[in-house]
Amino acid sequence: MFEGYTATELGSIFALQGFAGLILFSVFLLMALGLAIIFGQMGVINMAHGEFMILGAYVTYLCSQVIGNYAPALFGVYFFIAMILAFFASASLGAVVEWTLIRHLYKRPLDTLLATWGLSLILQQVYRSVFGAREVGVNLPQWMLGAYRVTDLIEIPINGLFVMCLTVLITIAVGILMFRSRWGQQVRAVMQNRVMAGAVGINTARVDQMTFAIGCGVAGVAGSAFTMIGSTGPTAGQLYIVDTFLVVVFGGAGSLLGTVASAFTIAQAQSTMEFFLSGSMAKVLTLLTVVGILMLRPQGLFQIKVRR
Amino acid sequence: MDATTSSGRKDFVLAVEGLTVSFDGFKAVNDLSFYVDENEIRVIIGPNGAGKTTVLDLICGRTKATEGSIKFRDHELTRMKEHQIVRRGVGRKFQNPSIYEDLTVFENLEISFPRGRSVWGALAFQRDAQVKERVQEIAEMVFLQNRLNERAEYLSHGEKQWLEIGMLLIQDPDLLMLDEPVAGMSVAERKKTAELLHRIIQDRSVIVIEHDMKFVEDIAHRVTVMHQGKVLAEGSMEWVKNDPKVVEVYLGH
Amino acid sequence: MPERIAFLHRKDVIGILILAALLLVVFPLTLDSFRLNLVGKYLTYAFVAIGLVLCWGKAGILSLGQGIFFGLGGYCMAMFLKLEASSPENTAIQTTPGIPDFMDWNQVTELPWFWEPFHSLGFSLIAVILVPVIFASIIGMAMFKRRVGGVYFAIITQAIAAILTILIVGQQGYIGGINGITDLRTLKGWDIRTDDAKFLLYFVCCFLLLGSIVLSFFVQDTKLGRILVAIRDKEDRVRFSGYDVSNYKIFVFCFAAALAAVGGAMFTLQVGFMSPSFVGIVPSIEMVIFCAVGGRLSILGAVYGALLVNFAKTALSENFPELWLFAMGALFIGVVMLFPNGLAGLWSAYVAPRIDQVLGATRRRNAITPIDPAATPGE
Amino acid sequence: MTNDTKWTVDRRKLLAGMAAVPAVGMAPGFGHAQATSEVNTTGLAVTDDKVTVGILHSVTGTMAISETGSVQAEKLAIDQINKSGGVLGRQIEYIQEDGASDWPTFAEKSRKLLVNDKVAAVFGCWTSASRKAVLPVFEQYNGMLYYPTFYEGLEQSKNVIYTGQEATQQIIAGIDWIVKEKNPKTFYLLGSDYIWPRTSNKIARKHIEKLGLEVQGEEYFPLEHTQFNSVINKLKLRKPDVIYAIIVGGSNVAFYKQLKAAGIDLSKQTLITISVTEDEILGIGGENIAGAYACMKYFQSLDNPNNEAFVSAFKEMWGQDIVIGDVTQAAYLGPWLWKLTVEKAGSFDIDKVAEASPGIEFTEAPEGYVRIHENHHLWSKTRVGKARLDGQYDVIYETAELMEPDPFPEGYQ
Repeated sequence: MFEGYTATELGSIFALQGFAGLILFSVFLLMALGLAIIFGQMGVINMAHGEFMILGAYVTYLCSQVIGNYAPALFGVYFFIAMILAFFASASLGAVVEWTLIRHLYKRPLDTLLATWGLSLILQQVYRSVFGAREVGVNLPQWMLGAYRVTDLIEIPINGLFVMCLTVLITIAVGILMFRSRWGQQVRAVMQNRVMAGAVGINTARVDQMTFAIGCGVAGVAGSAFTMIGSTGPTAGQLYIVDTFLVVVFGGAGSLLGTVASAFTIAQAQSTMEFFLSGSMAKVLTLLTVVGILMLRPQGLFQIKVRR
Repeated sequence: MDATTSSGRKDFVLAVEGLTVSFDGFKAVNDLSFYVDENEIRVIIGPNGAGKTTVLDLICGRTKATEGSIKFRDHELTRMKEHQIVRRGVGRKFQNPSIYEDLTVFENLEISFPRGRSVWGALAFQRDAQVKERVQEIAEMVFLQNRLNERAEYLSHGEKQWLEIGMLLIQDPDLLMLDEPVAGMSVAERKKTAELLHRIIQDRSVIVIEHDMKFVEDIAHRVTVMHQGKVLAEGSMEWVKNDPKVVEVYLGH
Repeated sequence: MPERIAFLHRKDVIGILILAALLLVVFPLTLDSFRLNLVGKYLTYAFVAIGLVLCWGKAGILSLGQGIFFGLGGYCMAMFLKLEASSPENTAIQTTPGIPDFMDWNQVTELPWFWEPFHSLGFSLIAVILVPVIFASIIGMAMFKRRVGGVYFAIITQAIAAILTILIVGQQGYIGGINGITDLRTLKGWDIRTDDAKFLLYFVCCFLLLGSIVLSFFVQDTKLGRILVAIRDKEDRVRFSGYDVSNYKIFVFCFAAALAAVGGAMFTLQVGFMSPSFVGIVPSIEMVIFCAVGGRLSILGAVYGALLVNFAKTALSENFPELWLFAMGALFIGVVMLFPNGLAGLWSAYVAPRIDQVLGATRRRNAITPIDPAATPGE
Repeated sequence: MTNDTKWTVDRRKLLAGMAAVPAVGMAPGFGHAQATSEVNTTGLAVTDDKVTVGILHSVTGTMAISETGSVQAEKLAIDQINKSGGVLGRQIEYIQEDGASDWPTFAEKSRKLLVNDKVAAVFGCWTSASRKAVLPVFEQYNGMLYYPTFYEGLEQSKNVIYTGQEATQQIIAGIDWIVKEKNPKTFYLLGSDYIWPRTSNKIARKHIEKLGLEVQGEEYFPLEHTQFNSVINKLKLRKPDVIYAIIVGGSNVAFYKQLKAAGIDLSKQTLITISVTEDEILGIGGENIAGAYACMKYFQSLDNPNNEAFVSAFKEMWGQDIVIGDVTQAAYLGPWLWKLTVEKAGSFDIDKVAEASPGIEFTEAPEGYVRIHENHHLWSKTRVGKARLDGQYDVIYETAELMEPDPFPEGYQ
């Protein structure tokens, strides 16, 4: 398919395609980070992850409406306010959910799957009742639209850049939180040995709640960022759930580095296949490859080999 | 079979040679070799983290060896699956009682009865007189004859340990591996267990991991002391007790 | 009545008889043909729920992909019926008469090779069971031999359901795409769309279901059934008792798949079409909830669960469509949080003791040890 | 709504016994109405002063997004008809059922409406899959379905009136126009992966190739696909003169947002779609799609008195912010066409309605004059709109003649 193009054209296309892969990688990673915390660290199968993301998206929508109407001067930067609010909205909802549902189910991971699926149905209907069944359009400030022109052919989407930067920031933040902070230490202590952690004076209930809330909050930020590239509707959250879980599982649960690597691998594979094949087949092939590899290597890409 | 492995003497029940396993570079068991004779009671002792349980895991196939060989009656075990190893005649008791809490004591023992182990065999399995007699016999041996119809979760800790020992006995293994069989038991239970073990270790080879030195002295034919994944000393209890390296390891901790 | 009839306990026999009376007498006498057909449709989900009791409840393997097998079974049946409905006379207006209409719309001019054997009813009926079972055993082999279990198994089956949906939707020229295989008319010349046919199919469905229930009770009562529970409890112990655990898991997964497939085939017959919307994630998870509501450990409970949830779904969505998702969501959460053993658990905790009280002391003694095979060795 | 329905059912039972009584004893207002026994010989839910119809759309599930507008339009039309005296002097009552975006549920509910409720007509369905699921039910129980969505064609039934356009009506006029206007040489076809986009693209490709032009590529994406960067790169590489996009649902939003972000400016790059109505633009955002061309039979901005009245009535009933897309307008036609047909036939009987349908004209249609064809589709004009920043379309072209519906187009398959 490359006959008849000049070398510069081809070079540009490869650059663009590489960039498309990177954007997809950022999207996957951003979706998966919250779940990597909740599922990877806590072992809770949160099927409502997508709905927490959509909550973030709706918060962003509300912000754009309110600021657009009452403080148009701030419209250029409203997105940052929206993301912060999205984090807190999703995190608070997460904390409530943890307190009412999840904390009773830590010993029954498969049951968290069912309960959170129920939760996702309820949230969907709440969104539908509050915001209507139709999709809502989130207005973006002008500077976020369009592309940054590098050469005649190479144009880099600004929202893609934005998502990438955001992903890098949040990944680093989560990494520091999990592996450098005292809190992260406590989280890992609780996950490895709840009784012991409690015995040495860690408030395990609080750690659980915080962990879940932060995971949900990160999902909310992801949802907020995705208003730039996707749709915001009551059922939009369900679109993400299979991909998200596959990214986390493929990376090896419990390993943040694994999640990063897996998001990268899946994104590059999908983006390359999409370029050479039709969209549907690319998707099927990517999923099949991931499932196939998981069958051969069930522990995922990165999993510390441990004594059982 | 290559030349090195065929050097193992045939009359050993178990020959472990050059066994190594590493977890991400950490060698939990490092170039370990030892041999167990027919009808020998071997006790493995050593400080925590010495790799004792890992050795049992390796023998019964729960952990795959990185290097080395384990031969049971001249059959290489390292490449076999757990159930194949069991069918060869190796039985393993875990440190914590590992029984089926949702089933009755009778059913626990019945499942361990070595017949109908394939899927179709299990479908066609009949609870005939032979099974019932054998279960009854074993239950008496492990002091549970009156509790056959109770769900196993209602047993005390010691009774659960006995039940698991009973589940092994009903398999009638040639090599029995016991991981701390008296840990967490009351004094009375401990005494009864010692009695039980004395009876069941007749006419089979046994490997026991135990911390209770009095108990070890009582039963061991030979003792292997492990430290940091290696054999530190081996011989009679008397012999290892006086080995300065052993004293150093135990007292140094 | 004796304590046991073959492998069935007295209370199971009574339970099955009550269910049979409900399905075969009460419903047909009280419901009109429309509602009866609906019940028939719900019962097809009960097949799936029974399979999940064995697979998930007993053996602890949660599959979020039962829709795959329901769908495969349904598609096999639908392919046969579609070929019969696409006789050259019926499809004379097409560019290529004699092939299913959707193929004609997609410029497929020749019947694809994998459709050919579905001209035969015998082959199709065998395929209804065999295709899903083979598929399940491939998944099972790949996963259980590699010891993939628990959460990972659930997520991977879910992903497979997603893949299969995309595939079916994408292959519209060959299997009808998103519309599915519709407009099925006759079975060997017998019009399945009439009220009489639906009435008869309802009974066929009931008998197959009752047969499946009895078969499941049989499996549950063999040593295999107890090994499944043992695997759920302590998988390693089973392995170290000399069993190849993966084979047992593959067996029960295939068994559940076969039941789901029969359900799917009966669905196709009673509803008159099959579409990829049964293969996906959402229906697969709903099927799990039918099982959970009924009680994941109770075969009969699963049937009532499937009936009840679907009755509720129909009733609520007829009257309060907006409330339906709330109710369904609350049901999921409620079942998990408040009564994890579902209806069956509530029954044995609250209702059954009352009944025994009323019936007197002799019965109560029996009720104290309800599942106790060793007490009554099968003489 | 529930109470209404219950009441109607009870009332119907009550009145059923009186149906044989001649119309003499009826309320004076309805004195001119024909006797129920004459206009309803097949036992439909028609009484001396009421006729019951069904509305069958998804209010829950993924399709609720799209189907909401249709429900609103149908309710508006029924309300207007009732205010203007009803059908054959009878007020229309409706029973609304939820298809829940689930095709078997559609089949189940349509059976309920036809068998239990004996409705005289059903306005409903949106996706092809739901229509395919209910079609055998309508044929078996002899019901009447008014189906509003533009769709792929390849179907024709005595029991369905298709008030939206079939594919050739929508596609051919649009391509002819763009070829004349922009003189393109190359096209790139995109679509969601299911029957309507695939069939439509097939027709488009045949037509493009007939005109001697080139189709550079044709690609499909899973429904609900959200990542389009790779295909956008392909578009950048191939530089087609026209992008022909039939992407549906939430995917649309992602596609246009990413297209815009990748620097493809729709004021320079010609893009024509047949799947984006004003409804979809709400989610996409006007700034992301402004400049694109859409080809369909109705736009909210259509400038004629019928449409002005329709839009203001619609807004009055459902809120000032609401937008109206092509399908919503087509759904609005359903009850009116049914009323006109029933009155022409002088009967509610399905057979008579089906027979009387061809030739029915609706002159007050918001889209302008429409007429039912022999094949139960509508003769209608096709229009091209250019998307504006505010989410509306400027209508820049309309066919001079009504387009003939041709659900089984020769030479396009």
